[in-house]
Amino acid sequence: AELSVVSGDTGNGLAFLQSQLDKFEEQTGHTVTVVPMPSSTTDQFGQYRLWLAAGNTDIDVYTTDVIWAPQLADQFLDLTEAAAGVVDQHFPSIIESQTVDGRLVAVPAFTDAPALFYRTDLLEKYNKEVPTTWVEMTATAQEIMDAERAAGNPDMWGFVFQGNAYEGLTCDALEWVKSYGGGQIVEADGTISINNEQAAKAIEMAASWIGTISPEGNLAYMEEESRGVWQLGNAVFHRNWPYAYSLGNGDDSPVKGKFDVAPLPAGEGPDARSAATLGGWNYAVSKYSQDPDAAIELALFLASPEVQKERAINQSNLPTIEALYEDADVLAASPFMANWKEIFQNAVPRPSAPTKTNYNEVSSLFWSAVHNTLSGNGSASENLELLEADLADLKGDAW
Amino acid sequence: MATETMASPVVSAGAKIKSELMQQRVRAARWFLLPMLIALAIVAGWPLLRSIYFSFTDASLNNLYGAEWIGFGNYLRWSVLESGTVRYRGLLVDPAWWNAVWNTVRFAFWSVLWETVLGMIVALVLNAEFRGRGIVRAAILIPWAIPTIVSARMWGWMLNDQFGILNDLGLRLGLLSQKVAWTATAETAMTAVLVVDIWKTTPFMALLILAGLQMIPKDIYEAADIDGVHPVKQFFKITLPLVRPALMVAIIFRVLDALRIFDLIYVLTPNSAATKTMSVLARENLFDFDNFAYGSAQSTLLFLIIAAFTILYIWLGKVNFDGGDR
Amino acid sequence: MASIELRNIRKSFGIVNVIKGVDLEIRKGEFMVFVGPSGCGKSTLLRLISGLEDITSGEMLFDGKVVNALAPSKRGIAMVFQSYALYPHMTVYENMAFGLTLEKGKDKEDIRKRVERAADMLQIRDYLDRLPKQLSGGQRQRVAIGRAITRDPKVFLFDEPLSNLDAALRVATRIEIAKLHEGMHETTMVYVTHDQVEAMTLADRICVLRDGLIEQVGTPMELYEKPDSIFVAGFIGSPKMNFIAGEKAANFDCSTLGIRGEHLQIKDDGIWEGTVIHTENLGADAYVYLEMGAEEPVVVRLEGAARYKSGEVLRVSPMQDKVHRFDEAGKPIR
Amino acid sequence: MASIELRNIRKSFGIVNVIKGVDLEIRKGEFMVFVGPSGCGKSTLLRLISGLEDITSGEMLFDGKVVNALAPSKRGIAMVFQSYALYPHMTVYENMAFGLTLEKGKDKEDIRKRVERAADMLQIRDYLDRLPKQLSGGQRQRVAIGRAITRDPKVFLFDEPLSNLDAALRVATRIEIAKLHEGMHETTMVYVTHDQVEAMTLADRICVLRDGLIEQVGTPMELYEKPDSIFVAGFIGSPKMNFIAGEKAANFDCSTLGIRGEHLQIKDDGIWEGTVIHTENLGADAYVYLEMGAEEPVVVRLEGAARYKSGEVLRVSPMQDKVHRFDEAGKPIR
Amino acid sequence: MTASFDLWKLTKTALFYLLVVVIVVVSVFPFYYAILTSFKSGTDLFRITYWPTSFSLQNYESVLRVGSFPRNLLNSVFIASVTVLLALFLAVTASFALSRVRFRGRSLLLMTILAVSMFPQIAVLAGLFEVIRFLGIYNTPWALIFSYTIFTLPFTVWVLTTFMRELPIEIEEAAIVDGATPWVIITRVFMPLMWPALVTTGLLAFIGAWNEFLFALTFTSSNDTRTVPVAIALLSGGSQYEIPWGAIMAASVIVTVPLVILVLIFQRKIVSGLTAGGVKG
Ligand SMILES: Nc1ncnc2c1ncn2[C@@H]1O[C@H](COP(=O)(O)OP(=O)(O)OP(=O)(O)O)[C@@H](O)[C@H]1O
Ligand SMILES: Nc1ncnc2c1ncn2[C@@H]1O[C@H](COP(=O)(O)OP(=O)(O)OP(=O)(O)O)[C@@H](O)[C@H]1O
Ligand SMILES: [Mg+2]
Ligand SMILES: [Mg+2]
Repeated sequence: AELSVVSGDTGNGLAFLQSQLDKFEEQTGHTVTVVPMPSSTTDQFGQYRLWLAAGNTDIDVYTTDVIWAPQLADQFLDLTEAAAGVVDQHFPSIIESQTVDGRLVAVPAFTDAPALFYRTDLLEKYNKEVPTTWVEMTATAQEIMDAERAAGNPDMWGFVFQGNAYEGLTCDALEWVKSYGGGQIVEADGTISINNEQAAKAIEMAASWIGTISPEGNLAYMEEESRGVWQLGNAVFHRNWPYAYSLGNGDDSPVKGKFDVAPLPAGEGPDARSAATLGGWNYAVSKYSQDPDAAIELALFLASPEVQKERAINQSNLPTIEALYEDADVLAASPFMANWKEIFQNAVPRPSAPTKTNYNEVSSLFWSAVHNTLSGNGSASENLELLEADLADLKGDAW
Repeated sequence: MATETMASPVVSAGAKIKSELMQQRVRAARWFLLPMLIALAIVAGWPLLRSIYFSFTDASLNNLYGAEWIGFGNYLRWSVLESGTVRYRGLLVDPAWWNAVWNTVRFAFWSVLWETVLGMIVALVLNAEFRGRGIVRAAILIPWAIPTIVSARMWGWMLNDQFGILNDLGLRLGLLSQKVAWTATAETAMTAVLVVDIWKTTPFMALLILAGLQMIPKDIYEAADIDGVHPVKQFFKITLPLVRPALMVAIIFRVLDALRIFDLIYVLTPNSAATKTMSVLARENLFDFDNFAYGSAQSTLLFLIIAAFTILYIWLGKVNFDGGDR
Repeated sequence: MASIELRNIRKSFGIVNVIKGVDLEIRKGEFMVFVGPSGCGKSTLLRLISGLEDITSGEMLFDGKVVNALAPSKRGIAMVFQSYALYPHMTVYENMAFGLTLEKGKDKEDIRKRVERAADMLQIRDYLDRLPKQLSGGQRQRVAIGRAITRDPKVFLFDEPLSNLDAALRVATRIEIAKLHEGMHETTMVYVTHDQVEAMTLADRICVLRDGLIEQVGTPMELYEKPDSIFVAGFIGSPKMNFIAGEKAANFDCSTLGIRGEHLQIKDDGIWEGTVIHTENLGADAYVYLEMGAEEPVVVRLEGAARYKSGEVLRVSPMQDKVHRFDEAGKPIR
Repeated sequence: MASIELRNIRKSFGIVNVIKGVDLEIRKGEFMVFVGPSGCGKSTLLRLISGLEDITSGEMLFDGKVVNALAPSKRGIAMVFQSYALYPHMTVYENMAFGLTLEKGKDKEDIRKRVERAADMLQIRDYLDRLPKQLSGGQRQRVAIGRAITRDPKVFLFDEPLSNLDAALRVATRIEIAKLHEGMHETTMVYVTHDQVEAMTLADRICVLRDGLIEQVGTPMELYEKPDSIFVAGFIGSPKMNFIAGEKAANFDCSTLGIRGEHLQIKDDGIWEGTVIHTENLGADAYVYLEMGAEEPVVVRLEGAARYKSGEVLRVSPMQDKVHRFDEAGKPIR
Repeated sequence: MTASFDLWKLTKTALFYLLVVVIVVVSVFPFYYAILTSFKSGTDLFRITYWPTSFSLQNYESVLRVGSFPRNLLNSVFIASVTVLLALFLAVTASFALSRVRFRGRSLLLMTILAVSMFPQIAVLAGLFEVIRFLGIYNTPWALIFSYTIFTLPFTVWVLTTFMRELPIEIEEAAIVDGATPWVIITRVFMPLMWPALVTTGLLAFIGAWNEFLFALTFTSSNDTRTVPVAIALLSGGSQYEIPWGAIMAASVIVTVPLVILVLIFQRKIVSGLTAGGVKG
């Protein structure tokens, strides 16, 4: 059959995908074309929605972000049966995040979780430990920043993260809130939990960074901007996804060999822990596919251990199959993955499964509330209270 | 609407036979208009009606065809709480919407104002005779020629607080005392968007105004020179009134565009409440949130608001639709 | 070759009546000139004949056939516009050939011959490859006439073709047109002008229009010698006829006395007295303007040069048989 | 009131020399008319005086002061353009008042009076509220003149102000301008025309230009009676002077013989013979065009009406003392 | 020629050229910076420089070699050109009717056309998508050509109507007497006279179509049918979050250059007084 898979994969990723598809074609005799999409996830999501709404038969398999499958669940085929044999190999939390009302709407391809990047050279120079709590990090960052500035680098900052009002801020803020034991905005059972003291505390803490250890401009940073500051050597700490690791070690990078990663710091309080937002990508099959069986075959192939292993080796993508973290080949190619296993174990899913089609709006309300607090429009507790009311409105009787 | 009384022979034509010439012209006019109208009906009319229809339903993108008619519910609905207080919901009482309206209007006003002023200056410069005019004319179009998504990103890059060249330039020239996060802070976000938009669309204005300037006879400037009219006054008393028709059309289209502004803001400051415009909000509801009907209602209202503005503008500006002959 | 008949033609633009009921017959091969003051409807009438404007009521006949609804291009007319109306982007040749190329089945060679013949006739052969903007006004107007000629029309319409030309060219082109008419005496020509000299020199018959109505139709000499009204009398002839009202006219048993400048003689026993207010020497003749208590100064035309000073008092007499007498309604008393 | 002196003025547009060295003095209060064929540089010269065009070399003096670099508005001039140059978006009143409203401390009432006076003078009072596009060409040009008048200038510049007026109006306006000049005899007037009648009737002195150079300067009668060249002789006077070369001229001991139409008499014993090719009756006089073997037909001007038919053969004689003789260089033999 | 005059004149000229320079610098600077950036790679991108420091064509190479960028360029050229030709064709004929023929409801029609351009593109996206699939032109250049008329047509119609009104009526009448039909009048008499307006609007419409992103993204689904802006958005770094600035800038430079050349070619037409000489004056 002729299949097409739409993918927001980027440069090398696309080439990799193509190489795997070649294999698939060889194995099965199907032909597969890739429909590439811009890397902007909002663009992709909007397109998918439109295509699916219009019953576009041209696309068989979609590459979906972890948070999308629940929102598009109605338009995707249930893969539960088809994947019955392989589901067990994956991290259960990931499978859970792709399961809506008992239907498995997408199979995971790889996962993603952020880490705290820190400058080994600077910590060494000032004789500091890798911080394990936000408070420690703040203090260390402040101290090193001040010292470095005094030493003649006026552009030095303590910590950069993703502060723009967008999905990335939801990720960052979820980590703060969760690390302070403030829940995960909407709990798995659908209760709105965000308006609590710990959450407020976490966000207040982040707000205190702006203008002190983080630049004002951080409020507009997405991944690349923060990486820019970091990679120029102008930040002590940096929160980002694994991609920044290999880039930071690029040949022309000023921070090459001068940094390492650690789990994100923990908060303070009763349920304090380190938390990392769960990212990652999956494959879903359109219910408008004209050859659903072949399409499912393709999706499962792309999620298979073989492909995941190749992916881990070639692309440094984190596998969703636990076994692969012990695979010698994988660890030989990407030794840092060992670090990430720990990070990944602390991963928190965004509340897309419980909020279903409303997730994007929930997320938007959340990041707006956080962004407002960070920019000094109202205190965290005020904003969270409003947020709770808005979420309650949105929820109505049920999500 | 500025419908002029049409003192045309055709109006009084009832009694007499139309001449072959007039018939031929009217017939030709019909055939000339037909393809355009068909094209517009398909490309705009149908989708537009669909959107308006959806705004009265509870459609979502997951359930486009099973949508149910809910009347004005997306615009305004109310429920009486147990306590007896009436609770209004819907677009008309949505603060986010009105914030977007305000942002859009603010944006449209300032951008079009500046584009008109700067476009006029540029057009006047281009209208003068000087060496290298062609090169300048081409140079001026560059901003317009760069795809919006690219220029928005480019400016985002240049406006970046840490490695943006504009902050660096500002600091070097002593215009800034510290690096400013232009797109990040609510106070400057709108300014940043305006700067980029003005930079980008002034060439459009300039070119249309230039085309208008070229139609002004040169000799009346000589008459004005002799009358001792100062060049500045010449501009206001002569040039301006005479390019008005061209200017009005240019402004109309710019205003319409500005009121629908989408991609620039979507790329530059996608989620800042200080710059979120009606289109951006509508897109959010249509495609990001599961509120297709609500988004359609926003689009429809946006359409109505723009229409109201246009009619007001045409009415206030006394734009002449007619004036052709026969 | 066509005769044109206008039967109670009216034309209004919206509520403004511009042509208010015109009856006129233009004979085959005749050179008819419409004159009248600005805004009287000359151009409009011409455009009604051309078919460019719709007739509001009345009938227009070409060779006895009603053409009210016929398209201009089918009336066998050609038109020369005051503003040349050349196609700026076409060469002279293309301008002249344009109409022909639109007719189907025209032979290219044939077109070329016709254009060249017309170009020769008007001495614009050298300019055939030029664009209009590379020509002087006179040349442009000749091209416009040439364009009309190549169409070989039955009816030739001119709307003030000379008014943008300088004096010398105007005279020269006027003679061209007169020759043209002699050469194409089968072709009916209708010519609009406000210059009475053109009217006098070119016309077989002149039609004087006033405010949308015909004031008088006749040969130039008829109009000059026997004007049907003060209006015509004042319009035809240069300098303008002097009109004297009041007591002086009463002496001649009329309400207004009309007397042309060339029919006034300065002599010591002149019956009227006037003060010189201005003298114009044109070389061959001279005009003396006398203040005589009339509304306007009275003009006396003299042969040769006049050497009167302003303020000088002169006596003049009209030549007895050259006096025009008008009643209170402005009609002539004969 | 200003005298104007031009000292070896030259003007080139790019590489094209248009004015090739003009020396001229225009006296205070004088009415100077520039005439010459189209393209000879009349308008350019006027524009140099006005300051609208930069002088390439030479000196321009107003009242003895060099004004080469002075802005037009500071020269105390007013100008009427060939192409009206009215402000299309202003009413007639505004057009006329515009220059005045710019001067500070002008009383509104005063402005209104001045505009109305000018409007009355030019019979455009009824149109004061109209826009130029609602006026006919003639009316527009009168507005342009009115606009200049209201400025009350020291130097009044006209560029063919009458060329768009109809005959009657042209005469009337010509007289208005003449009166204007008499009424404002402190005001220097420079007037460009290619109509020699205007030149003859209006000018104190005429400056004949040819191809960027002055051909002759003098009073109208000087030019009419003693032209300095064939060119001037041919240019001044209407109808154009007849030029006869060859044997007939040789009989008069010259290379070219110039004789005006009014100086030719038709008589049976005329020394020359010619065939009538065309006759024009203007009412008071008539022109007879004779084919006489010369390059162009010879025009004979007669009083009254002429009743000759085309093809008729006539004999004519020049009046002996009215003959102009020119040598081969085109200079007069006196 | 007094000294003071020369000085003043000199200052004026100097100020004028200063203004020209400012205008040019402001318009071109971001583009210049884009060119500068396009020669950089890696961490260099984050460093502010005013002059070229390194010169590497690597970005251009990768843009032109990787993927189907040349093909996308061709698509864009084709789509934008056809869009402009179509829009101009429809608009010229329509504006003739709207500016030169009197008929009832003319201003209403103009208003309607204007109304079309009032609707946000976002809002017609879904409906348009249906129409395009219904017509069976999804994922072909025609889908874009067709959908672009929504913003090019109202604009060109309006502008051309304004301009056509200004053309002298006598020329049209001369053509009528010559036996020209409205079609002939438009094509052989008016079009040549409207060069400035045609080129100006054509250029603006061309750029509009050239730069359009949303429709191009939505109505095409393969690399071979996509246009340049989408292709630029598709340019990506090694991973999801990485933005390949160098490549994007290189691509932008590549897509802007043809437009600049286009402008240079047509700039004489943009300013041309062709009407001179046809009618008096
Ligand atoms: N299209 C039109 N709409 C309204 N009124 C018009 C139109 N055309 C002409 N008129 C009016 O009709 C009258 C006669 O105009 P017309 O052009 O026939 O005059 P004319 O005798 O040719 O004058 P002129 O000698 O100035 O050319 C004028 O008052 C003019 O304003
Ligand atoms: N701006 C200009 N650039 C180039 N050449 C010019 C310019 N203005 C005038 N000329 C040329 O200078 C010459 C004289 O022009 P000018 O307008 O002075 O003639 P004119 O005597 O006024 O003619 P007309 O009687 O036709 O008005 C002409 O050949 C004309 O082509
Ligand atoms: Mg007329
Ligand atoms: Mg001139």
